[in-house]
Amino acid sequence: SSDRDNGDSKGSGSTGTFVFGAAGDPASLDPSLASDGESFRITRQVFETLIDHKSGTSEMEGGLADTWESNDAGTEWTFNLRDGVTFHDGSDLTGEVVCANFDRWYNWTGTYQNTTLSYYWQTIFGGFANNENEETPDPNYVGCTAPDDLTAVIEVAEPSANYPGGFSLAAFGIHSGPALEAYAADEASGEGDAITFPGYSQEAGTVVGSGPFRATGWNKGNGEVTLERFDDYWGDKAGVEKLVFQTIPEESARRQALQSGDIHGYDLVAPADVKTLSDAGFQVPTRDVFNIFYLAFTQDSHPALENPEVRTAVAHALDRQNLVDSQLPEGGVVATQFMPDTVEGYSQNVTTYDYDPELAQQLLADSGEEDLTFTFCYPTEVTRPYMPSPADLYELLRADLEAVGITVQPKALKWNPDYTEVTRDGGCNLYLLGWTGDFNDGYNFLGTWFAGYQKEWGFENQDLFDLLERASTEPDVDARTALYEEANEFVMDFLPGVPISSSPPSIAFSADVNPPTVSPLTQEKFSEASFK
Amino acid sequence: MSTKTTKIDRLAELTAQRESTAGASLWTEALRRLRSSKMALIGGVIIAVFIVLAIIGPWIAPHNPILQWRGEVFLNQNIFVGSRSENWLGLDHLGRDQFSRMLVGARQTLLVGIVATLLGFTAGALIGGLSGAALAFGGKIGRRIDTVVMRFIDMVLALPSLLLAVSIAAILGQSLTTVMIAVGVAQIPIFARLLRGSMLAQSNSDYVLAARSLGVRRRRIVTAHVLPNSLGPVIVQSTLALATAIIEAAALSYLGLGNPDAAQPEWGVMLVQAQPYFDHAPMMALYPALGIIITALGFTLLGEAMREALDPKLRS
Amino acid sequence: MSMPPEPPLLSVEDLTVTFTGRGRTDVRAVSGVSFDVARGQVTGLVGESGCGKSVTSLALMGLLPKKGVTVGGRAAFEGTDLLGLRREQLRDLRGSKLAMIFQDPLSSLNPVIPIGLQVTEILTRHRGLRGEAARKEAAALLERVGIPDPTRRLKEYPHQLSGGMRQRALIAMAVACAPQLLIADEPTTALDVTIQAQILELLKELVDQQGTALLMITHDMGVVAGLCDRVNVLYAGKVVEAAERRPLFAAPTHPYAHGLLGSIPRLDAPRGEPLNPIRGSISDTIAWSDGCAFAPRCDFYSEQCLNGTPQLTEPHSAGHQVRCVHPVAATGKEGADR
Amino acid sequence: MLRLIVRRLLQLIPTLAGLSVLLFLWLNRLPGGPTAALLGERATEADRRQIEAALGLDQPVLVQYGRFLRRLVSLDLGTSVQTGRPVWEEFTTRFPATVELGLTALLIAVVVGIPLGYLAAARRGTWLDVGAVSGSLLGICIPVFFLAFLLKAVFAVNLGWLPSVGRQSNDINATEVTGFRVLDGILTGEFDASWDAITHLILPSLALASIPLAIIVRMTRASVLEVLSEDYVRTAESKGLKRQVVRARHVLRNALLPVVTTIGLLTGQLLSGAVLTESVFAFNGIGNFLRTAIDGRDYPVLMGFIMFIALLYVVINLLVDLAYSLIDPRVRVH
Amino acid sequence: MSLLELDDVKVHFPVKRGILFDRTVGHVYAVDGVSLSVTAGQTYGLVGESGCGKTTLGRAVLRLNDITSGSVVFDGTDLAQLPEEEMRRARRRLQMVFQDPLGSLNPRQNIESILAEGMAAHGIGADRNERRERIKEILTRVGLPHSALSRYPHEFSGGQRQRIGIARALVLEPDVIICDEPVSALDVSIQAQVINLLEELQESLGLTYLVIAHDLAVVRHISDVIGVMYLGALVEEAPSDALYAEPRHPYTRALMSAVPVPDPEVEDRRERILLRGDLPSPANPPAGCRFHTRCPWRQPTRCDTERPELTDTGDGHRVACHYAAQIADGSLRPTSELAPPVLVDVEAGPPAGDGEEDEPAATVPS
Ligand SMILES: Nc1ncnc2c1ncn2[C@@H]1O[C@H](COP(=O)(O)OP(=O)(O)OP(=O)(O)O)[C@@H](O)[C@H]1O
Ligand SMILES: Nc1ncnc2c1ncn2[C@@H]1O[C@H](COP(=O)(O)OP(=O)(O)OP(=O)(O)O)[C@@H](O)[C@H]1O
Ligand SMILES: [Mg+2]
Ligand SMILES: [Mg+2]
Repeated sequence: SSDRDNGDSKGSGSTGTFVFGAAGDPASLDPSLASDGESFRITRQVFETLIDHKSGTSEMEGGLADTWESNDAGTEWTFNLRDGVTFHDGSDLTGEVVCANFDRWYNWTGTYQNTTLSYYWQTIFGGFANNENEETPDPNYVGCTAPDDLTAVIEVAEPSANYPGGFSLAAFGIHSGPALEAYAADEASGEGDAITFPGYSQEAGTVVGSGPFRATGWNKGNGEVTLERFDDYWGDKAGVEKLVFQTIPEESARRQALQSGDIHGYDLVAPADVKTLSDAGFQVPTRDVFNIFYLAFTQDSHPALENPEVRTAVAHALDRQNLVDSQLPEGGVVATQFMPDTVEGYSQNVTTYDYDPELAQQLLADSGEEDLTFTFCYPTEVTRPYMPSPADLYELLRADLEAVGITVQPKALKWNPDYTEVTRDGGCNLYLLGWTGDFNDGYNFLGTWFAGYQKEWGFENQDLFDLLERASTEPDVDARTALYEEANEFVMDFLPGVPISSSPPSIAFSADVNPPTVSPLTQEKFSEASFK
Repeated sequence: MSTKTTKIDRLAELTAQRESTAGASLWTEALRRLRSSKMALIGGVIIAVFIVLAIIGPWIAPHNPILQWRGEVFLNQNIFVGSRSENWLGLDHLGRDQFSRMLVGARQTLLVGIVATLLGFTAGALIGGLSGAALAFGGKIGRRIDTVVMRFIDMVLALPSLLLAVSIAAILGQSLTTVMIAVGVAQIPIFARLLRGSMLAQSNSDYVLAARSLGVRRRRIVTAHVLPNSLGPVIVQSTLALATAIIEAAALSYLGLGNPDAAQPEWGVMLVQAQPYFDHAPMMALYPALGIIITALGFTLLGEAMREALDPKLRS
Repeated sequence: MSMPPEPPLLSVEDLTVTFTGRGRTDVRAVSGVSFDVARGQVTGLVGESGCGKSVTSLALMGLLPKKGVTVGGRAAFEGTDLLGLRREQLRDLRGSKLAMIFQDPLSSLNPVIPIGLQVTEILTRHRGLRGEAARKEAAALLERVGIPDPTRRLKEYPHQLSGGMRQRALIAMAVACAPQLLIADEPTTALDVTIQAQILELLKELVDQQGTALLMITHDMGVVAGLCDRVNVLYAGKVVEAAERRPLFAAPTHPYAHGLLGSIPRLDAPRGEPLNPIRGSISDTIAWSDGCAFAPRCDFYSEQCLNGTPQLTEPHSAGHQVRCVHPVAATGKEGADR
Repeated sequence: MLRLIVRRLLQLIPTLAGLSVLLFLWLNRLPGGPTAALLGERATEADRRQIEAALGLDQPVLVQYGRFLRRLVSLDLGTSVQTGRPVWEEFTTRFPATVELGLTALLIAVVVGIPLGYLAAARRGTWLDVGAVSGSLLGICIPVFFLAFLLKAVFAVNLGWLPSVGRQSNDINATEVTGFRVLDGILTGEFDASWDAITHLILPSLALASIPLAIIVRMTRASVLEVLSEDYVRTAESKGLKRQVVRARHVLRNALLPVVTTIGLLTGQLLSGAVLTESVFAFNGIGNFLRTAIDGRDYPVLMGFIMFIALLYVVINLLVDLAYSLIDPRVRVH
Repeated sequence: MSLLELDDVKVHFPVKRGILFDRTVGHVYAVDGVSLSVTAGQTYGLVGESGCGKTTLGRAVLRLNDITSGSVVFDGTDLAQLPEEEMRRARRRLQMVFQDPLGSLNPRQNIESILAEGMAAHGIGADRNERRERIKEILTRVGLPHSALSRYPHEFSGGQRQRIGIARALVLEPDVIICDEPVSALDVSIQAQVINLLEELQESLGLTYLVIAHDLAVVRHISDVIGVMYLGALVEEAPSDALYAEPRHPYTRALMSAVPVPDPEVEDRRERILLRGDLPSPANPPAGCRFHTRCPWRQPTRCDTERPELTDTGDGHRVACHYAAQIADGSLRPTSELAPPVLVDVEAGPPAGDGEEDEPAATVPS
């Protein structure tokens, strides 16, 4: 039996150590320098953002700011800060501290301006006070003022669909004032062969947030980050004394570690393990879906793909229901558009493409494109929340395509960097990819793909590009939602790719813990966790 | 007179048994010893079965190895349909016939082993042979050439072979060919060293000296005398290398560099794919695992038996 | 010469050794060898390569492998049958009462252990000497066999000694416990003539001084002529002729022994005469049970030679035994050269 | 002796120089290049150019190699592309794990392998011999990763006796001194930490030991068989020595000589195995890291680590040779 | 008329050692100045202890070893100066028979192929059949059945293998055959067969032999002239009978007295001259007379410092000893050190010497 046979000694009451199995090491303990999920999972427990999400949903709620509002133009965002928030170093949260954070990011120079270090800043706020590289976008951030101790006003140049959602991104967690000063002593460097993260981001001690946990240790030899409960936390105190994130790269190793009682939980459970684990008494709560998995066409890589009939035929050829039923965990659904139904802007009226191989064959025959051969890329050695086992999913889709007479040339590539690079450069006719939303706004999905010409899609469709541009700059939420619905319908008629499914990324916990509420954004708050 | 002849006949008869082995070359002798070895017998039978399967497997496979029985396998409910009458060994996680995949996989596995070993053997023997020949008969320049080549081989040897294979696979991208090349290249240094060492030993032997004193040309001494006599250990090694190749190919698959084409199932890939389902479908992993282990064992047994048979020290 | 008055030290009777390998036909390496070794005397065992000399000596020492070998017959050593002893009993005898020296002095010494330890270990085993006492005794032994500067040599390794010295060291070990029987299996074959002469001289010395009986195994008739008191000539695993040294060389009676002596180039013989070789080679043989194993190479054979194993007879003089139905007539020394 | 060491160390220089050229050329052939790893999923061409310029990858190969050499000589190995941390630091944090794992595996292989090989030879043809030989052949034929998986399934998951991942339990607050966990615990007196580290070592080192163990068993067996037929063993027997003395002093000692050499050569094998074992057991060592470095085109790490490994390999084999010459007087230098 | 003439031939093997690159740190003086001449149709025998350079000298004649200096004049041409390819062709007329009959035959070649090898190399015989005829002829000559053609070396007995070795040399119709210990690996009874065969062949084919052996009796039996080698140099050379009748060099005397004779009468009467110690290492030969460290007649100073030349003492008897004449006429007696029971004083070495001569060739680190 795989029940835990021990653990009581370390796990009872609120004093134990909660160990969570992570798939990789974090890149940085300073969230503003990170862009990967493993880092954010950790920093989210240590830092808080102005805007937070309601536990278990993608709905925004007050974070460090109780409330917030913007002017009508959507260019001035006022945050009314929570009273009584102290940082781990004992300093208080004030409007000035918030501004100091934003100004720090805005005034970054040198290596910090590299996308490796400031990806999210550049995505949400554009460039810097002094752009050192002509490719860096113009800054959209204008400035921050603190009219009083508990207010911060952030001004941006242009309205954008990124606001206010962007303020909830883990990358913009607020650091304590003294910590910011300490950072300055330790600069990032970028000469030589690679970019070196600044020293403070590589060890616990300097970074200071206001979250329920303090970062107290990063043992690289063990691949462990240790967090400890922050007893002066303004909200509900954490349920466990110590929280450890232990890196276990292999998926089956994580499962075995949970089964053998070495860890108390891990993320990205393979679909096949969900039932095994829950049958064995483990807790496998299901998240709401907030992602999309799709088959993309790179239209200018193959003339036939520019033919809408061919694209339609492919859509009809795919037995997406079978894929969802057989390969995805409970809660997976067939996708009708490039957006899960939880996102504002989801349309009920998109064109749908049922599984109909005869029709597909018919369409192919009609289009005059017979004996089609496509290169079909898929990644190996990777598990994404939307794509639990790429090779297997590929195998199912390939069988479908071949069933309607399309010849498939498989191309398996390592996820990083080969796959991302090759697909981005338009090196495949067909490929598999997906996206998990950062926050609940349609642009975070549609805008990512269809805001302009991209080699990975290989098409020019000015109407679509304009539509999204309009939606992006529309400050009114309802109007924006309507535009997204329109865009979704447009996209599904145009069919630049076939959305396949949304699947709930599974997370598993041992029986003896009260797990945190799972979040569709995969933003679990581990302060909610405790031992039974 | 006549009585004397009969006596001689009688003597000839009595001493005749000794002559019966006339015309047996060293290889024939080795083969005879091999035949009486139990290890060789077991290994040989395993390999024979494996080779037959590899050759006829794809034809006798009852199903297309990529044909999916849809609606039978539901990962999220741990449903794997067991052995139904048409699927003797059950289905895999995508609903494909496990038995057919094992049969077709035998061929792929053998192919990887043979081609990789052939590659390692050929390239290694070429490098080792040239180096050995240069050292033994090339005078001063030859010694230099040998030094350089062997330093090079030593450098490669200092790298863990799996890392070498992994990086070659990374350069070439994933395919069956890649696996074969990666595994084969990683074996080059061993073959090169072995052949060179063996040639060096042979080139100091008396019969090489004898050939030189006959005025035989150097090239012929190398090709007709030194080389054939040096091949024994290399051939033994190649049998063992076949086993290693099969296992290394499996390791590459494990590291995600195996042949991704499902139409060419290979036991290593199958094993790796099956591992996640081990808890509720252990057979899915056990079949390919046993396939690999038994086959590798077959080659290892034969190789070891050959080593013993060819070892002059153990000759009776 | 006549038989020694007292009972022999070692009396080998009908010793047979058969190798039985898996999947191979049995090899009868020694088939019924009988001979005696008298106290204080040198007994020779001569014969060509492969005739069973080494196997005989190993069988006496109990050094043949356990598996795949069948040993038959008796070897009474001071009244006890060596072949019937348990292994542990044999171990007690070996090195103390029975000792042996081998042909190749280099490979017979453990290359990674200093000479000193290799000598002292036998002293520890059989004479209970340890530490300094053992070392002193070992040095004295080395000194006695003619190794100069023995204390230094004790610390050296076999490869640091020359061939002659290695053989001396081996002899020192063999005589460490003043054995009653010393078996020397071709002790000089690997050595040069000048060194051989030294070693033979040393062995003679030891026999004279200690009263040790020496069983000298060799293929060199010259060595036999100079050293042995009694000689046994072996052919294909059987003694074909046994005699005191002088009678044997004066009148070799078995055609094989006769032929052997005729085929050796002699330093003192007049030059220019062709040698008289024996036909064929030692592998041209028939089983003793069918007849005389030497028959295929013999100039004198007849149908009678093939009527079963010929018996040992004493056709010319007492104590001169010959296993032949057509013994060569005694013609004196000249006859042997013909 | 000193001469030999100096000589061998000097011979290293051309080897390492050659290796650096080889590595450099070879790594340059890897497609993608380090930039791709640095860039996120949605970076632009411009981002790439920027990074390439920052890293100096837009310069000619020769210039890049020159720079690499200069840094190598000054022992500055650069920074890992994947983690942004200095290569040297990455190496030192991970090296102890691999050494600990490798040594334990080697220890198991030696401590079990030599007696087993010896017994198999001494009892040639018995069931023990047959068992040891076929067991060791089997050990070579089981893919390491599968064996590791099975070991975990049985001992960690089913029986719950041993931990399945990592180097130490998370609730152990061990003081770090050398990075070698077992040693640290002993040095600081935190014996429970040592013990905990040992329990974490057992399964991975068993998996890793499978092949070396098999090799050592067969090596020892063959070597003992050969020594048993040596003349000097016969001499020892003829001296009437006790059987134990003959075995220990005359047989085993000589039989171990070739085994010692093999142990040196096994280091390469161990590193190969470590690549697999470390990832299965989430053991944070260099094997695991190297593998991700290859995937991620982490040039600086690859260069630095592989140079170290090569150095290590050569040094270990040098040590083995020295050990050999200590045991075998014949190769001693006067 | 001398067919083969060696003049001051030296073969020194470099001893290499070094930190990074191998340096030559010394030499093994394997052959150190040997001059001799072999008359056509005769047999020249070369004896000496193991390691004294016999094999090296034999190989030097065929240039299987590099010759350090000196000349090897064969039929008017100096082989030492010949370019590689011409030397290869010259080997047709100079052949060799080796000590180890099995080791010198390629185990994977059958007899026909072994014997045809040299013919192919020198373009003898137009085609396979012609060669085979010739091979059969030779096989008959050396007393092997024609059925041997398709058999392999390991299927023959030692004596037969040596016959094959001889046949291999004979097919090329050489003028000179160098026999390096042709019988020492054979049993006594077989040895005689091979010796007889060699003699027969010489008679019928008019061959010239250079026979190398350590067995003085064998050498004396077949040679017309004998050279005695000690530590890389000839110490005495004389017609066979003369050498036996009157050995003039102390080493030859000792050697002669050490050879056992299969005759108890002789053995019992014999007076032995036992030498002390072993052959010194050729890497570090003693100064002066090379034999002085073991010589019972050694005289102070001169023997230790001055190397005696090989000088003719009449009747083609050449000796390299300062005191050969005195020893011969009995005016010089062996020094007391030799006094018979030899047990104690085995190690060589004058009191002044360092006694390193017993050092066997040390294993040189690679
Ligand atoms: N282990 C063995 N297995 C099978 N046959 C053996 C074995 N040892 C010896 N023989 C055979 O026994 C016979 C006698 O061998 P032995 O070694 O006694 O000969 P020998 O007279 O000592 O010869 P040599 O002079 O060469 O030492 C040979 O024919 C040999 O082939
Ligand atoms: N290739 C070589 N390199 C270095 N030294 C050598 C080489 N060949 C021979 N020698 C040395 O030269 C000396 C003479 O050797 P050689 O083989 O000529 O002696 P030999 O008289 O034939 O002895 P044996 O009777 O043992 O055959 C020996 O000390 C030997 O170690
Ligand atoms: Mg013998
Ligand atoms: Mg020689």
